[in-house]
Amino acid sequence: MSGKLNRRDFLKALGLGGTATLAGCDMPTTVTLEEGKEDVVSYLLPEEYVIPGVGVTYASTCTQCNAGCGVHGRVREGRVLKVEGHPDSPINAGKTCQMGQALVQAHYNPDRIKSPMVREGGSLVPATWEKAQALLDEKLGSKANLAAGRVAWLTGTVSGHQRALITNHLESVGSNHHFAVEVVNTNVWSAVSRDMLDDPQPQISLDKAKLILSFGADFMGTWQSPVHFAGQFSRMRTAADRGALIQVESKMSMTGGSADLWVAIRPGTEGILALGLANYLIANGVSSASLPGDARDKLAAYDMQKVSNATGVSTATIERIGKALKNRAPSVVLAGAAVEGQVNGYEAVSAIMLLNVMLGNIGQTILPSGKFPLQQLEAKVGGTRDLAAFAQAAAQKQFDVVLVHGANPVFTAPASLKLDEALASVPFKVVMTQFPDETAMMADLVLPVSSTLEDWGTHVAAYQAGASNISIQQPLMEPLYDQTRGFGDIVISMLAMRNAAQYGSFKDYYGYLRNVFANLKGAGATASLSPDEFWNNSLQAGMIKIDSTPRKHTVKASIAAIDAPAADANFPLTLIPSARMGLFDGRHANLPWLQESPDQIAKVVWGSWAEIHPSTASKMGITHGDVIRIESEAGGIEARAYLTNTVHADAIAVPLGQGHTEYGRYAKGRGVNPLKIVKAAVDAKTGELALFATRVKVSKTNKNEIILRLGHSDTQHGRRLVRTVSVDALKRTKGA
Amino acid sequence: MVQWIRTRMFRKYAHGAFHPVSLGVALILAWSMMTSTGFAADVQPPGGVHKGVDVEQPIEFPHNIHVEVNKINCMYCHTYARRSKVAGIPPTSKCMGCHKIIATDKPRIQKLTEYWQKGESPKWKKVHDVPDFVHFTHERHLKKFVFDRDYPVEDVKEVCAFCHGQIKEMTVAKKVKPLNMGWCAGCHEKNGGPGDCWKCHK
Amino acid sequence: MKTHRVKGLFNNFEEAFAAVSDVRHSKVPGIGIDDVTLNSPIEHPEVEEVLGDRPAHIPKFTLGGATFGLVFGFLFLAAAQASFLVQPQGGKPVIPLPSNFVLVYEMLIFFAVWTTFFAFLFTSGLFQRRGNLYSEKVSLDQIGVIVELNKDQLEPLRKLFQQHKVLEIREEEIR
Amino acid sequence: MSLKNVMENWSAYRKDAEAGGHHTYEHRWAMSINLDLCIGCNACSTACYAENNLAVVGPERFAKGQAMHWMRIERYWDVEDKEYPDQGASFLPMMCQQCGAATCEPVCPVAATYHTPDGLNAQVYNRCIGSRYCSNNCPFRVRYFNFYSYYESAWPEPMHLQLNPDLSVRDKGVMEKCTFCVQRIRVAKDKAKIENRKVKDGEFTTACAQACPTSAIVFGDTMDPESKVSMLWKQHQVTRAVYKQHKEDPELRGYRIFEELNVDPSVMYLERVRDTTV
Amino acid sequence: MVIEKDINEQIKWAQINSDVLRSMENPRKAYWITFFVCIAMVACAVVAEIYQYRTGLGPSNLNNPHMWGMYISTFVFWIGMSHSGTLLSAILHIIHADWRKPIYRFAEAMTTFSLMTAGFFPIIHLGRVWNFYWVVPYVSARGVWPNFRSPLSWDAFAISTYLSASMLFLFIGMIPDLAICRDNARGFRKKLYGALSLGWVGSDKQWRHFRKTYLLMACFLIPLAVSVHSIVSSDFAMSIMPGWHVTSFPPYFVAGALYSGCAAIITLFIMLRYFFRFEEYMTLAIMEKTCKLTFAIAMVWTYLNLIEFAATWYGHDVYSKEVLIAKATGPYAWIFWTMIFCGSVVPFALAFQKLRRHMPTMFVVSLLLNLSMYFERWMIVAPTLSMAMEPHQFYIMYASVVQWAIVFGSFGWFGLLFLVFVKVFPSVSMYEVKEMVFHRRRLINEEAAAKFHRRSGDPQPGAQPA
Repeated sequence: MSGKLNRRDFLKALGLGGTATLAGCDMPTTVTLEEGKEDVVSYLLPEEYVIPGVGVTYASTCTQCNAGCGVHGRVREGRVLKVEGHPDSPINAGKTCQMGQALVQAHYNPDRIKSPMVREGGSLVPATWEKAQALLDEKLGSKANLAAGRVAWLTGTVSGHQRALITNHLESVGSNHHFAVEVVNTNVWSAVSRDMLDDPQPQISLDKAKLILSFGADFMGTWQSPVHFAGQFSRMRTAADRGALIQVESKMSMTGGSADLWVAIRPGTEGILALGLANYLIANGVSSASLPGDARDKLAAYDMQKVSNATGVSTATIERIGKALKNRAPSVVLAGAAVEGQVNGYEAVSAIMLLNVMLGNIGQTILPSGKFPLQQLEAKVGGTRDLAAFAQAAAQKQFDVVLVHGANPVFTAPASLKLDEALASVPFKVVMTQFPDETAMMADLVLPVSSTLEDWGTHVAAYQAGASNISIQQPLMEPLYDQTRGFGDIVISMLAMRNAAQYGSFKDYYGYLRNVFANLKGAGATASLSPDEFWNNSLQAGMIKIDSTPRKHTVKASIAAIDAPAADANFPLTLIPSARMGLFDGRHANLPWLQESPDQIAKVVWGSWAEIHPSTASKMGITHGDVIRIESEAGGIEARAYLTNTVHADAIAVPLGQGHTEYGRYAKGRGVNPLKIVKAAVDAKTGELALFATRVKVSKTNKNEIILRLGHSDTQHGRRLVRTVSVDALKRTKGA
Repeated sequence: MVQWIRTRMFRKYAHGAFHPVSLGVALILAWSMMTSTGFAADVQPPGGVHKGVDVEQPIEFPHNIHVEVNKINCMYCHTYARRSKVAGIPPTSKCMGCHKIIATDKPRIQKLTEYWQKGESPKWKKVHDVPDFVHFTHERHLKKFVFDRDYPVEDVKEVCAFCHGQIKEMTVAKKVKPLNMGWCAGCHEKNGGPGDCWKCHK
Repeated sequence: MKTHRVKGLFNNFEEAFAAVSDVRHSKVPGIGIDDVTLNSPIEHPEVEEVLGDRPAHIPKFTLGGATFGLVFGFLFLAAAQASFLVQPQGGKPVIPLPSNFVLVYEMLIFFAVWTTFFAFLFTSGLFQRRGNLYSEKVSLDQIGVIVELNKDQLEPLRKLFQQHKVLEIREEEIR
Repeated sequence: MSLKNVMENWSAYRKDAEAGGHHTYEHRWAMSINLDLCIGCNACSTACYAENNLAVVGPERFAKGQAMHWMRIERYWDVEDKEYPDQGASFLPMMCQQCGAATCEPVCPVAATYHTPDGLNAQVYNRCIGSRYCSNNCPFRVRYFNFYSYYESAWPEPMHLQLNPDLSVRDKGVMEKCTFCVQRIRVAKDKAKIENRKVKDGEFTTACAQACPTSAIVFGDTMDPESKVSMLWKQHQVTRAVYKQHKEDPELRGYRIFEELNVDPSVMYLERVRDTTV
Repeated sequence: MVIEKDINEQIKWAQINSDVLRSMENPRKAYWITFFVCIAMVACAVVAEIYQYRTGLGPSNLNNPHMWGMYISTFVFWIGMSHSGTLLSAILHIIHADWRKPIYRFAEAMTTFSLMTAGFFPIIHLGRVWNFYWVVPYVSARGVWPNFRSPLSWDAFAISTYLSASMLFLFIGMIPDLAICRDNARGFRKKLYGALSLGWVGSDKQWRHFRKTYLLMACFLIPLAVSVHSIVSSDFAMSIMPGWHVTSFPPYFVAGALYSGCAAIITLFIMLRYFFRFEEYMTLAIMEKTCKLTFAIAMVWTYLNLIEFAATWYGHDVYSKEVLIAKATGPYAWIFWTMIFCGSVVPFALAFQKLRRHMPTMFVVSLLLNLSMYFERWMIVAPTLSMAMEPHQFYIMYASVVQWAIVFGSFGWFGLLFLVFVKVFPSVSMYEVKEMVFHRRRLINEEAAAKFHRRSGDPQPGAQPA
């Protein structure tokens, strides 16, 4: 009898009227006592722990970025109301960022795709799952005539069993083309770490540092694991000997907003400054023992004056940074996206890592990470190299079928890669997504996937904060829509088409996970538990601790010369397509909370703007709010000029996130996407796109528009709302 | 005395009852009558009547039979009352617990069984509804009036009757108490409930 | 009792006053000043002096109203404030005198003004029928002197009026 | 509405604000915000949107200045007229300060905003008639007015399912503001009462404090001397109900904004620290 | 110097009656045009208000720091305008300045009507208009009361008291005239005036009570008027906002109120005089007196303005000082300087007799004074809202069509009431002009005076007749 029950009805709210509204909506009402107006539906069969009116908390994992924070979802009457940080998660320790808070909004988003869509006669039309399955079966099933290597997966950063399934699926179709694309990444940093330290994701311990020197690393906003680093930063600030932050960048990032010393640097010259600092340190008695023998000679070329000329940072400031680095140990020197995104990004990051080596930070604040034992679950970290590689491969008609999930390459790829054309040329494109994004609109088959809060999954963060973990994502509520499927369920069904023997037995992804967890069990220190106990414990904890073998850092430092980017009279400025906590790379532009939440530094909401230094602007007669045209060799965009001295005079910064041509009511047709005009230069060593190396020119249009921003004053008008003390006073009061 | 005032002072001008002074006196009297009502006692269920409307329910649940004839405790079915702000409608499984065997020939039970076999719950209509901006919790009220007083739990229906009236006499529940703010506030004052707006308004 | 009422209409105000004055000085035996009423288009404080001490009790009502407003106002406010379910306090007194002074002041005036008004309505002999003797000329530019008298006094009064250049004499019998 | 009430309140007619008026505070919720830790990341304000059913007003209404963010992060620059700033910005999380002597309370014509026995500034939405006087008299300008009925526009189906049923969705014409997450307080107090105990420190916290990645926000009960927040207030020698702090050590960082107005805010900020020696 | 009589004392009483009654009949075409223009204005406001009622206050463009906008400044403007009637009527009555008599009636009507206009604004500006009665202290089963501490609930008390008192004052003062109307009307009008005149026959008893009542009313009305505008000022002064929390606000508001009222009186004076050919009654001499009075008040207002600026400037409240600077230099500077110019410089035109006697000039001057007074209210409300304490929330407000429509509509509403009034009620007090003429004539007529004094042998009041 109860077997017939739909679990949806079963958990359905006891009267959704619990949503409180105040006294009617439109007309004045004083009579609010209603008898027999509201429906109450009781549970058919109650779960023991479900009490109407009392919230229940479940553990899961946030998927808003790739940091893999553990979350607690508050569920009441069958719906998720709020997401909080998981207190026991080693990554975020009970905290969340704003993107994590908006996780529920991605789930309840009104623009979610509610049924599969099939391209018919040029346009996408809603279809049934049967039809979608049939189509999939036709193209990818056992009867499909697939030559080797003709299927490609295009995803974002993907890890855990989803990654394993993708790998398995590729195997089953005889291909190995898994492109993982991610615009906001730290791949160059990883490459340098791997080459210099033999550790692609070294653990960074900011809380032990007395000084952070960050070259454009927005480590509390977009870099690796922001919430984790924010927690560490907090501990560093509150330590008895308060650590300081020096931020060197061309455009102030959110992290730069907390800097004790903020240094504006000419775009693309961070590596030169790093070498100059190394030179200064050696000249001032810091041992160069850990460096190659010729280091001293190589570095000698970077004398103070030369570095100052190249970087635009005054010699006094360089000396100041050098002194701080010398006097405050341990320190940590970080490199961010702006350093990585250059044609010589690898060399620049190497130079920065060199500082860490020289200062003895390796082993103190930069620690070896654990080697994750389950390689098939490890994160497949996305990058922009794959973006270019895919565009190239697709353009050469290498693929018959492309499966896209968790990525929106049509939005993020620079126009010069011509990825959209390449993708269009692929005969069959399947996009598994929640939202009607740009890529989905190009698809031949759109499969609506469940939201994070409805789906199963396991995640292994690329940056393993603290200990190695598998984070578990579990459904916190029944799916909102009948016609959506979990991503895992879809892949399992596709695998079953090819390999019924192995995968046909799994009813769904849940069944698969139960099965694998039974095997996974031995991996942890929970060997004595029964499979069911282990499963339940894991769900409750939201994660499984994995014993990993620690790596060992072996330093292999090398020094390469770095040249400043060549000046170009036609394109005098450098474009900075900066990502920020919030809209991130644009994937959260459909969340109204994040649209209305201002940029942390510029405080702009709901649109695009171009940050330009007042001195540069005045040369061109640009005033605040003027619509300016920014042109590179690859194209042009128009945005409102925002005059600020938090951007270097040689740069113009246009934040990422807006400029969607699809993607639902909150994102569509709002602002511009600076990635579109990025010139497709690459970092020679890693093949990652040099996103921050595009030269642009700026011209005025005769329009002026209001820049929407939160707050109407940049100064306190002498009101002393925020008071500032020097660190000496802090020390005198013993940290209080 | 009023007559005296009238004759002495308004002999010539008495044009009926409408005098500023007599109006004022009447107001003051009315005022003092209003303000001097009530002294805190242990438990005084609030008075007040409300002429409730008959609510059409999917199944006319006979409260009287369950409560009065079968002597079933309110909290047997409304089981969430002591654990949550809402008392809750019993899950259909609970109804079927008995009615798989008992009274299966009655049309109402057959209707219920029909629902059960369809795998649905009846859409009950809410009778005792408070506005959405009101936070009312059964849990705290039961704690105060039943458990803290060591009131026999078997007789809990008498406590429920404070606000729900004599449900044992009704078939389909009907609102017989006003459940408006003045009524709530009066009881709070008598029984030492919180007088803080934010306790009940959200 | 008086059986007749006589009204003389005068154009010349001085003459009308003189006539009243004559009545007052008992030029016509048996008619006292209390039997005389004056109808006039404007206000004549001087004439009313001649008419003698005819009191207007309105200030007493006003005083009463004001006192009531004061006392009732304060009691009302204090009672309301003290019995308010929730005390909007924040470290401030339950019954804040300064703000209550303002309100009591307003209520004092409010009640004073309304009592004055009602007292005026009820004490000044409004809401009466105008009577047959009423002449619309009175609202224009003529002054009427109305005397209540017995039949035997009619003639001397007519004479007196005519002496003072009366324009018109109207008479009526009371019952 | 009884004579007794009149008499009792009369006898309590005048006690000075310093003694807490005629309140016997059961709890006194307060905050401490360490500005040195605030990185301006907006996690708190987004958490507030999620917890408190705040409406997203959209760009047009935002442009008019009709936004509804109970918690906003103000960003100031200390020195202008430099080529580049030589240090970061000044971030200031600003929300209702739950003043002890709140200026919004006495001006509300219908007493929709009042002081609770917990020391909070209550805003009773269903009593509010929308005269907006409270907002005008708020030095912090942290009261937000529902200029529209946002129910349909801000929560298109199925977003309304996310609405927190523990508090109302405010309709047009109603003032609203930060409540220190009173719905959480209410639940915690109810739970403590049912278990016959006092509310424990850290048992619950506000949405903003819970989200804050750097733990800059500390929330708690100052009537509980053991609570983290009262320790902080004590450590920084910030006392309530004064308009000028008399600290033994004047360099202690705790301060309250607009304290000199004698509004007695319940939020203590710790001064931002800048290490100018690097 | 032209020395001129306030009124021609030889004017016939019948003439007075007929002149005034003539003004009440047969509206001309211009009247109807104005009337329908007013109706159109009101209609605009009604449409705007219905829209605002259904949508919320959003369409009015009010915003977070600037919550009140033109609604409250217009409210203060109308409340202020209402004070002139009280001034002319009550104060001048008490000090026996009988030149008030020909012009006080319309001034009093202005009081009542501007109050009736002003009363709308606190209600319109509410977010939940339908609950406006919650500010009235009525006995409710919920046990809730208004907050008696709030200046807004004082407003409710003060405005209702003032409105009822001024309506009563207007009505009582009109009773003898209504009797005149009754005596000259026919048909429906006769019934109407008959009911309204309450059976007035002009007997000495009625006159005696009338005089007492009128005097008592006047006595109460003066402190009431002062208190009302003080209370309105306390809407601002009782707050802690810089630029509002000003000790001198009550007198400043009262002075401003009298000022704007007098200016409006001059405007209406000229209009009535022109349209109804009231040259005989609304004489240039009275005009001059009114102008002089206005000039005096203008100077008082200027003085109080300067005092306020000085006190702020030399005081230690930095926030107030900044608001003051913002007023003079900020986005509202042009309004501020227009206000100063029109309010303190333009009134010097009133100091010159030539100009005083030149009606077109006076008309323009009075309009400028009114403008200045409107700007003054705006300058009181707006800068503090826009630029108070929290720099993050410094923001100005641009009024939307809705707001403008409602503000315009209030002028239409006032005009409408006034237009109806002049046709339904005598806009010049007939009986008082008669009194004025009578007393003047008697004073210059030595013979009559002597004749009267001869009779001073009459017994003293209180003595019994012999």
